[in-house]
Amino acid sequence: MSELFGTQYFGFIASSFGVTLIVLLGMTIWILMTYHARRKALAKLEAAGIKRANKT
Amino acid sequence: MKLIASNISVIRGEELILEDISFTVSSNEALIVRGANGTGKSTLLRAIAGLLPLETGTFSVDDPDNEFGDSTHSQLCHYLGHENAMKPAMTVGENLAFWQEFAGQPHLEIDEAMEMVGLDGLQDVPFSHLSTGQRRRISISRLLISYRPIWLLDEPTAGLDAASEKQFAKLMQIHLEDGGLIIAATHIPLGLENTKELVFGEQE
Amino acid sequence: MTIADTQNLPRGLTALANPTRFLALVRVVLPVLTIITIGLLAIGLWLGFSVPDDYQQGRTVRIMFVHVPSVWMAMGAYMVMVSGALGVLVWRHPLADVAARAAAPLGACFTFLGLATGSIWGRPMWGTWWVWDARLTSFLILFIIYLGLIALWNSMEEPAKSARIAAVAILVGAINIPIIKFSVDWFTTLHQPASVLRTDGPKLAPEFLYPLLTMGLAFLFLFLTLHLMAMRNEILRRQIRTLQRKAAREIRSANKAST
Amino acid sequence: MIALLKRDLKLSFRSGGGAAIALLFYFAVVVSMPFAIGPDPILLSTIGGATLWIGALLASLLGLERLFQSDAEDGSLDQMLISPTPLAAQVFTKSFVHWLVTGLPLTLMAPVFGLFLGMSQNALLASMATLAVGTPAISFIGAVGAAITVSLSRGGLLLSVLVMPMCIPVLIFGVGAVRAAVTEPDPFLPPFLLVAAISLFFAVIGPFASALALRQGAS
Repeated sequence: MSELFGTQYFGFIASSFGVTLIVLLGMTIWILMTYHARRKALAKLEAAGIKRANKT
Repeated sequence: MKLIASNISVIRGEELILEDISFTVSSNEALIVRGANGTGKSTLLRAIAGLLPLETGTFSVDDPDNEFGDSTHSQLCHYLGHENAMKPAMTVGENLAFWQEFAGQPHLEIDEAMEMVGLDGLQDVPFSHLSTGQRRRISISRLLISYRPIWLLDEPTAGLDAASEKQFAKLMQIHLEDGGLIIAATHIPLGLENTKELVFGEQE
Repeated sequence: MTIADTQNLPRGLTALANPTRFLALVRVVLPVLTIITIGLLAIGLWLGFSVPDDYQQGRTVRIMFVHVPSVWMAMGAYMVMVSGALGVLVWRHPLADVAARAAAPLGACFTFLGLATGSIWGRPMWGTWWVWDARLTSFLILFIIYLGLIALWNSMEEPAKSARIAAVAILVGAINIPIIKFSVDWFTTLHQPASVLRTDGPKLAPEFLYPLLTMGLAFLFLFLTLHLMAMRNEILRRQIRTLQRKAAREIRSANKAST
Repeated sequence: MIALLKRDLKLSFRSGGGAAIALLFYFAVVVSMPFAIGPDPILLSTIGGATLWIGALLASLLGLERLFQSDAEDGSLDQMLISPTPLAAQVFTKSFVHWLVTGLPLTLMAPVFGLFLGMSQNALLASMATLAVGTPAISFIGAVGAAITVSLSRGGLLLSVLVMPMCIPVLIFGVGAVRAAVTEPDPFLPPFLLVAAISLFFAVIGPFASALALRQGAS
């Protein structure tokens, strides 16, 4: 592992793994965020829905 | 000849609009489909015409003397929708000539059909110059220039004045007497004798 | 698409037809998949970095451990979309469109990754960031196809009708991919022969193969995990839509009743 | 079907028809190229074939959006779906009319526009031949895109994005053939025949795929 750093190729390896990390992590976080946002919206709707059902 | 619908249900978008509808319409008979907007009148007509896939149920044609060979029920239908299916840039005569040649089974002559709807002489007028009532009557005349036993009429009298309404009722009566059958979705009574009713939406 | 018309489905798939049962299944399977993915990624990376340098490419060969799996998953995602499209058109399976629609963004991301890592890998060898070689070019076109399909889904309102139209678009895209591949190969003759995907088996020395295959599996499980989560999101989106429409209708009927 | 052919032909030359506009657009694209790249004939002639082809591709895409849109709006599409003639045959006719109205005129005018780009005799003949054989493919592939986007609001933009990747092989072999006709060692025939093959392939696949898309969109 040690001889990896300091070579002129290090930049390329780091950047390619970096890009992969950023994109994959970004995708995962994006999916999780939409998941929670939609759970909240669904809960709000269902709560409101239930109230409306009783009213009419 | 009879058109038999057995437990038809249709989904449009995500909603189940028609559920387990069954009826039979035989020659010389008209079925009037009534009901509030959005209860599925147009959906039923489009389903019969074959424009909508059926979730369950089938349409079948009982043709004892095998008058129409093996053509499927939708090929025996004329469908008159809300739109007039005419090209504004072309003249009335060109539009009707196209539809007569395209649909096959020519019935009345174009001039004769236009006379029946009281618009004789407008052959060379571009369709865009006509009023809404005239456009509707021309699209009605399309039903006359090629023969189909089943007429599916969606709000047929929309945009027609009283005189044209009576005139159209006469045409429908002739079609029924010729052994045809009609399924019409409408609010206004069409003034036809031998009719059956199918009411949507109010039963529950 | 009601559940009624799925009785002609293969046994297993029918069980999945009902969204709520599918969501329950996802809740059980997701943690397991996540652990496997993280485990495989760890092993793959560790193996990848402990392997000696390639005599030709030196250290940059390690980029292959990320580039090749991304390329595999880019194609795998499209395969999932094609089977989703067939599921919609042939079996009218209610979740097929959800699967296809959820796979598209993932496929686009993996294709982008394939392009990015490919051009970074090429930089030291060919001296430029972008080279018009066969594989990179065909993946660039695949990327455009993905974006086109995603734009198509976004511009359509009703999931039920748009499902079948999108399915046709996916299949037409699938028919074109071999033609595009062939024309791009003709157009470019620069790229080194694909070292792993050769018909006579991988040309790579075995010690490179194990990390590569592990990383490949890791990416596969990553795709499966994210795909299930994306499908869950899509189902939630549709449930929200239905509730909103129901709420609107109730208000309409409430107004009518009160006027 | 013949009736459909005659009607659509008549319509294309009436007001609002696509014929003249596509040709004018093609002329604009080709003429603007020298202003962008400069009048140097050597440079222009090398990219002549490419300009003619990209112009033809864009001009064809222009006319495709309205292919089914106008029928959908005035209700003719419903009648087409009901009629006994198979929908795929009707789509074939409409795509053929689109080619007659846009693809063919572009091909015939290509040599004239080629003069602006300083192209040699061989290059002009080659581009005319490849365009004659390649533009049908664009019409047939484009018909699929038009059928898919007919029920969408801003279908036109999406049509180009969806159809562009599918047209790239035609572009590659088309321009490749033109370049091969000019540079001695490269054979002209293989890319030319490949373009023809793609056209024939999409002449069959296109109508069926479009018919399937139209039928799904109707409900």
